[in-house]
Amino acid sequence: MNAWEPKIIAFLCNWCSYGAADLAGVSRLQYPVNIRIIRVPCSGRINPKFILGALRHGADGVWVSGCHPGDCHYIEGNYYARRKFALLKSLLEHTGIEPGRLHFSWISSAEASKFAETAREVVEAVRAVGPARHFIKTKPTWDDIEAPVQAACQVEVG
Amino acid sequence: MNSSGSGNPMVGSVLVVGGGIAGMQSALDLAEMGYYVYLVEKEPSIGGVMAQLDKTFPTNDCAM
Amino acid sequence: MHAYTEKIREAAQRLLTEKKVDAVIGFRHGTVPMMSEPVCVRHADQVHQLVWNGFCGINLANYLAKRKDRVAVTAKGCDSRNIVIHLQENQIRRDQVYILGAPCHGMVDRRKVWEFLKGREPLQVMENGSSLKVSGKGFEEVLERQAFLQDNCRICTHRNPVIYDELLGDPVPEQTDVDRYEDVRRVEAMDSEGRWRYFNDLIASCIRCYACRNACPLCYCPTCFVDESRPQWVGKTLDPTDTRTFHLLRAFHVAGRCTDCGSCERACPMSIPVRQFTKKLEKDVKELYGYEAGVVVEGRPPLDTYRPDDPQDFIK
Amino acid sequence: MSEVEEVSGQPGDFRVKVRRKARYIDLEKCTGCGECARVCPVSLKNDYDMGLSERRAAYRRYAQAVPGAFAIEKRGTSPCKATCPAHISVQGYVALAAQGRWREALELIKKDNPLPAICGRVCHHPCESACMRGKVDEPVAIDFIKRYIADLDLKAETRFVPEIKQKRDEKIAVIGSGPAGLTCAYYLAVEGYRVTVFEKLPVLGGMLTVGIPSYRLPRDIIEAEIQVIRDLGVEFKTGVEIGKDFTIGQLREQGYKAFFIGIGAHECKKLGIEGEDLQGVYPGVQYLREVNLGNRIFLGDRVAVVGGGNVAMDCVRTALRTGSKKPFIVYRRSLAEMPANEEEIEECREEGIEILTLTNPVRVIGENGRVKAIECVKMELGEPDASGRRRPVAVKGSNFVIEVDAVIAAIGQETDWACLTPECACSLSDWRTLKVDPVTLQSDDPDIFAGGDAVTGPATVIEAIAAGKEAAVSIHRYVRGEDLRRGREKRWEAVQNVPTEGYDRIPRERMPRLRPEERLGNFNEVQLGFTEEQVRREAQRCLDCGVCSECYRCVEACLAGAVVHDDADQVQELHVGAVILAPGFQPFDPSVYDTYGYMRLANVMTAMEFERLLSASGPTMGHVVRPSDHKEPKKIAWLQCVGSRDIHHCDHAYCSAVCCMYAIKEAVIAKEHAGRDLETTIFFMDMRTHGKDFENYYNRAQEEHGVRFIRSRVHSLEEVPGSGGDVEVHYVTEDGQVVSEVFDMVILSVGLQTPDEAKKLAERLQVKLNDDFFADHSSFDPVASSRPGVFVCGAFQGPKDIPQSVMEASAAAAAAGSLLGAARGTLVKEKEIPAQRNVYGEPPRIGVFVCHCGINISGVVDVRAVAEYAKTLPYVEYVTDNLYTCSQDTQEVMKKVIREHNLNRIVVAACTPRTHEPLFQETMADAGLNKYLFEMANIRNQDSWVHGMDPAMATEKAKDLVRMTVAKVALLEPLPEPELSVIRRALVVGGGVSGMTAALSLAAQGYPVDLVESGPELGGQALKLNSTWRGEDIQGYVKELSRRVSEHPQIRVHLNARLTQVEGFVGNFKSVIQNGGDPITVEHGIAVIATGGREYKPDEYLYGQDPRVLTHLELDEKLRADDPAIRQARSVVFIQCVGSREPQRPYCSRVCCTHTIHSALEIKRRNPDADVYVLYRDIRTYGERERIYQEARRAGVLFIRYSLEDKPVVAATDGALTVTVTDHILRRPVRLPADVVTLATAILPNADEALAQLFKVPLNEESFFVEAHAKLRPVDFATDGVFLCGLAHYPKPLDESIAQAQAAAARAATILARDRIRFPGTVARTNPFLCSACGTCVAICPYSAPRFNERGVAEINPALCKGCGLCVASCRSGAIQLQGFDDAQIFSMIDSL
Repeated sequence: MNAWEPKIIAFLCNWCSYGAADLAGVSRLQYPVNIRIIRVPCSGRINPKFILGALRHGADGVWVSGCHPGDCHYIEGNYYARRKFALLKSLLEHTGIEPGRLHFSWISSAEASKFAETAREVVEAVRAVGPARHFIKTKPTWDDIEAPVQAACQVEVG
Repeated sequence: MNSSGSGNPMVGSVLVVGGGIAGMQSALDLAEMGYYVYLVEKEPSIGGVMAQLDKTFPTNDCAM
Repeated sequence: MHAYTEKIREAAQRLLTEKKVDAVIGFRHGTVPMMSEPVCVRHADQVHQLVWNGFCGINLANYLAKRKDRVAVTAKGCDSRNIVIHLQENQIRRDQVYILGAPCHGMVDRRKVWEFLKGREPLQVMENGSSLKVSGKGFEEVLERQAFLQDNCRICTHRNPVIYDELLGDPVPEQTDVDRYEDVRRVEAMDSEGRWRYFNDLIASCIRCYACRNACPLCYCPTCFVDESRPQWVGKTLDPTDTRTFHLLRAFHVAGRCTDCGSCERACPMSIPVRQFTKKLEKDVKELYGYEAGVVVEGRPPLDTYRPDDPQDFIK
Repeated sequence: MSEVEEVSGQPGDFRVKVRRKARYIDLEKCTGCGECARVCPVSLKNDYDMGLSERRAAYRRYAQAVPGAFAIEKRGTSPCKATCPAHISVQGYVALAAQGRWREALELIKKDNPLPAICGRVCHHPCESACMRGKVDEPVAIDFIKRYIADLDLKAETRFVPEIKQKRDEKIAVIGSGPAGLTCAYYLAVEGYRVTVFEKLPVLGGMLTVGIPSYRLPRDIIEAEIQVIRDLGVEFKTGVEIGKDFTIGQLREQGYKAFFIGIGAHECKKLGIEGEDLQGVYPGVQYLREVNLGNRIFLGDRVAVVGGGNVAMDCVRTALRTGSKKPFIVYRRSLAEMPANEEEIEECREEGIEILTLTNPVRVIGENGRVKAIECVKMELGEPDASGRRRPVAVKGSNFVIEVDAVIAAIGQETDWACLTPECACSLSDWRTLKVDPVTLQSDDPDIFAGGDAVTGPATVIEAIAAGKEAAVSIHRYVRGEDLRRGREKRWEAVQNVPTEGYDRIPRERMPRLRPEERLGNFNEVQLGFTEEQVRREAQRCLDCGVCSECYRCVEACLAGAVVHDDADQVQELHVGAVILAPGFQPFDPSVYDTYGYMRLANVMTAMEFERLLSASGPTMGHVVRPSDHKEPKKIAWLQCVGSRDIHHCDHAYCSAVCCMYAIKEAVIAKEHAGRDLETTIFFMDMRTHGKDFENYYNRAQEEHGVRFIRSRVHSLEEVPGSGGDVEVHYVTEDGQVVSEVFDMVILSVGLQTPDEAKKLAERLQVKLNDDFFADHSSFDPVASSRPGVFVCGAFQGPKDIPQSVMEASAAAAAAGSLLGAARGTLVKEKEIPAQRNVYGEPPRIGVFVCHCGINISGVVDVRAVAEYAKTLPYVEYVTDNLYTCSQDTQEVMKKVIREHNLNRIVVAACTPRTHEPLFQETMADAGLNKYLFEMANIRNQDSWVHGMDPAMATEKAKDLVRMTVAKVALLEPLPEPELSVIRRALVVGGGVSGMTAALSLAAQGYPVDLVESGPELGGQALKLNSTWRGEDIQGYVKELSRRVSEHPQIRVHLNARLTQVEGFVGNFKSVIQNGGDPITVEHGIAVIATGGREYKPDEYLYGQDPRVLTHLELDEKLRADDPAIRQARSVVFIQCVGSREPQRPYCSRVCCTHTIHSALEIKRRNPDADVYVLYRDIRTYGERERIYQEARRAGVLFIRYSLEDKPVVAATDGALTVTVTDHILRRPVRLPADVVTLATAILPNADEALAQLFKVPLNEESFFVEAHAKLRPVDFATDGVFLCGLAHYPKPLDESIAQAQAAAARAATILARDRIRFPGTVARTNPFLCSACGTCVAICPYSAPRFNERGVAEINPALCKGCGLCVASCRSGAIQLQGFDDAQIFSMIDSL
């Protein structure tokens, strides 16, 4: 496989940041391919387990994005989430997860250019930190060398 | 303005002219109240002037 | 410290005879020196078992969650704060618990004494005033009590109970010149690689026995996240990632609720300083939201509330 | 795209005529992909961005527009296309030429004209005379542009040859290879017929070759165009004369199915004068044919060419080139009437050729059989003849003789009909032209068609081409036996209202020509053709008359086939019960103020334009830069009241109510965009922030954001020369100095006015407008217009902000609902869905549908590879890929596939679920599957569209997204949609005007109401008010209202009653009312809270210590009682903002300014010479209330402004009451004697902690109830089923309370109207065994959905849960799962990556 490409899992809130991603698409704003988006109803839905789960599965970076405080479709979801993220990021980085891996942002559904810009920023930040070294339980099958092998045996098993 | 008084039967539909914030809101309310609504808008899409706004006071959340 | 023992017995006697409470939870001498063990006295005649000494480190609030009966409980500063949290988190009603407040002088860490004795086995440990008389086969040592306190007690700023029905003694002066986060700052000073190794070594000896979880009054969930099976996202093995996942999430779940009572470290068979996880969060909660766990009954734990202008400079 | 034309009938039964304008795009088919806009060559100012950016003729207003389909703006057929006989899309190819898209331009031309190179040289270009550019300066040089396009194709290595549609074996004969014949052959060949062209002459081209000299039309050009026709398989036979060598009958036997006669008119008309047959007299066409066939005959020096058309021009200039020194023109009419092209006449002059006008030959004088001279006569112009040209009349006795060597007659041609042998039944007209059907060009013989000069008499090349094309269409239909005439009667009218002002003059490009001297003695082409730059510049001059140029590029680009260019307006007749008008407003156009230089200064813009600059979807993507030099502004000023509160420039006396607030908002948001160092200043007269939370917003803007507020109305703006566009603002400070300050930009806060179309609409619908052009209405029925059954709301009813507009919209809905209560639900159709298949226990059988979305996905992602890959994924049973998965027919296919393959999970890999999930879920429901067994993979918006530069990786990503989605869908469970019955009764708390109005409105809609009033009587605060600011009597109104409420059969009134207990939730409340007697329990579906407010009793300004110091209500009471103290008062002082806008009560009570001025006018009316003073901080008579502020000033009321720091002092010194205040103009304290002091005190809410607790609804710090959303749900609470209106929400005048009460009734009716409420399935559910009863979920849920049940563990009420998942993430015990997004599903997505 040629050079390593950062693998980033993004949790986007359906009403604002996912909408911004869609609008970035409609406006054809290009940003790197390294991001896989998982849609959740609200940033309040993002449980610390998911972020730990993503890191454990070998993601090089995790990006969580929701509505600007005050914009939340469910009125207060992002306010509570903000405190969770603050404490979780502090704890993870305190225990050795490199600061460039975990990213949080508020992006409204009209800010397509901010979405594309932030996407580039996150990918570059994770690229700068390098491939995931710590806290990995399982390797992602994402365009990895073994992926074809695993897929092959998958087929045999049927 | 009692409704059942006049002779001819009442028609259970309403015409809303204008697809701005006011038009949309009354159309939505009427539809949920059980009336058939015709919404007439001169532009190719609804949204009116509010769709042109970036943020709106007093909450500063996005108009879109 | 002995004065409390009389007071406790007298109060227990009174409360039991007047049927104010169905039981009194306190300490009695343990079977091993320096390890007082919790006891639940239901009849006036067993009141004599109750004692109070420098080895009552266990957090009795742990025995209050989900009780249906009315109990009296002796409570140090940290215990009382945990009772406040139980009230906030609907684990017990205020009218169900009669709190005997015990202004605390700090509890002795038995491991430090063992370490000092370098293998010699202490048969009897007597406390008087600020010194400890440790005697065993062929030896007798007098130790300066203050030097052998548990780490959390050494830097404790809430020695007096924050909530009580009756005080077992007049309040002790609070320690004000202590730096609670000196160790956290030392770890913060390391680079992230160093911190990773530091915590790796810290939990390397963890055997996943969950003693820390069981000793903590805050962990009253019927099924802990480590036992979740659908999906079983964190493994039960000693794999370092699974172990670290357990410690990270346990610390996160007590964020803004932990009163730093030290029960977890006290219970850990491998004497792992697990408080390094929780104290970092306690420092963050203090700095970010100016909140201390269990001090005000009306307050809500920090993660159960918000302020529109919470700090968010880490968010793009 | 529609407009109401007419409304007739009466309330409850209206007939409405609605004109649906043509959208030219089929709404059903368009998927909003935007390809049409990308290829559209026409760009124009985008009014969505207030003209700051450009958009295409095919456009969508903005990316998130709903409906998302595109539209094409087409005013009609542009004049050039309508005038052109062949109706070529002229504007189309000119627009394409402007962008250098030559190949597409050529293909467009060849759709209607196969000989562009020829036409580019010889066409008489009627399009140019019709060109609207002619009205601005000169017409666009269309013909020369066409020539350039055609010439490019001639020089290209591979010529454009259209592909043949479908090989056919019928043979068609074309007689005559002139422009008509060639064209007919070309189009028949494209259709696939085997065409043979028979040409009498040895050369092809007819008049083109033998008529027109080669210096105008070089032979190689004609040959090149014919070559294309040969490449299409057409066979040419020259030297074959039909009628002599073959007859049409013989051709019929040879199998020719149809004939086209295009033999032109090659016979010259005779001069019809004596001596015409002398030697040296040549018919014009013969002469040209001889010369063009190569025989350069020399006619001698002096040649007289008789005639004024193009043939005459050709003859005289050909004679010049064959050596004649002095050829000249003899023409009987004047220069203006000469039919020849101007540039031909011009070129003639350049070549020194003399043109004798108003001269006509009468006799040719000959000498021994050879012409020697001609006798001519002078002419003058008489009456116009049939052709409209004035008839030339000979002047008696003006004969004169001119020596000549030869005479050429070029006065018209005729056709030689030798080809018509007897077996043809065709007949000739009396001008010896063939008689054919004008539309189908079919002659009397069904298989013979004809066109060109042979039919019309001598005409132009383009007309012949047009005829050839039409004939081809007829022949094509004739051979296939179809009706010839259907759909061909199109009348081409040119579009009328084409704006021609505002364009600056650009001269027309000059065609480079050979110098006159280079032209002598040779036939080289005179016109050398435009250069590319010339063509592009010339093409830019086009005014895009039809807007859409009908270049049909969008038709090719749209794979969904959604473009319908012949779409037409339709007028529909609707039968409705009520009409609601909400046409909104248009911002005021400040160009009327020349002192603000709005049109002159680049950096002076309106607030709407600045709003677009701020928007992320705006012209600069939210990056604030100033128009003149794109510099980031450091200092911006806002000027308030532009187009409002001004009776000089724009007669808008009213205040537009919103500009102060939006100016502050723009200042604050601009700072957010541009960074802290941006300096923002607002110039204002009164800062009118009178809405809920508006005052806080104003204070925060001042204190936190540092917005500067200067109280001064700016007179004029000037540009600082050489500063790149800085604007200098001159203004007067409060202490009278004139100051000038320089800003980077100045924003004009423009007011609101009724749109012009709305004024016309109101006229058409007989709805009265007041003199501010807003809908006339009474304060007591604010949303009813002057015409019964027609209701109004929004800015059309009066200038207002969004929250007020939304309230009025719901109020209008209520008013319409009350009118049509009996007919509710009659026209609403309930869609019946097939029974749902139970999939429990079945292993997942997943169907994956991967979409191409035209080329939007497949253009980047290898869709087939993704589909193949999907087959390898676990539990996947069926995979396919579709061009458009969302199209109607694919939905039917999906339903069939679901049933056939017994699928129980569906994955669609296409666009975004935000827009298309409901559509696919409906399809699944129709196929009997639970709609929640569905998930979408977004491989368009979040993959192909954003990773265009890396297709390989984009395809890998698509595979990952599909794998993720399949992993999740396998774990999805069918979710029930819980239904709850609704108790169709209402409870209204509060018997003031708001409560009563809500109760009446609900009762009128048929819902019984329980009205709970804590006091002894109905009426509330209104009982203490005299009249509205418009002077309407409130006392009478309130009594009448109370009577109607107490007597209404459906309303049960409970006086002196309080609510003690409320249980249940939306649709199922059970409440206990306590009114002294035994408690009454009532069941109701909704509750309206209208607990109202009360007047603040102040403790300052000697209130309570001196009887002469009153509050407003006390003054009203005295006015009602006509208290002598008031009538004899010599001096009355009003003090504003008592208790309002102060630190401990930071809100504006909104009504006091209006009430003060209304009372002041009342006092002035009662005794005119009383002195009335108003001490104010800001006069906030917003909206149309501004008029009474003007009235007050005219009536002599004195207004003195004080500031919060220097409040007025009321003192009672030995019995006399005095008020001391610092006058803001004199800047010195003034002591006012006062017989009466009235304090405009604040309005406090009847805060009711208990009630708030009962319904679990929040109060803000000032104890006003907090609505769900300040703007979009102003009368709802976050907790469903509870609504809010009146003073309890925020202080407001009576008419706004009434509107809000009706709104609350409408919102409540949206729930009561249904007997069952269905809730989405994606709600949270607790597992009682895991719940540790810690109460976190109960504490944090904004909708109070989780509650402790009787077993002491948390339980979530599906009716209230909105599915946000906050509790799920906060639950440490993992006891709550969000259905549709539960932990297992999300982990499966993570682990599948």
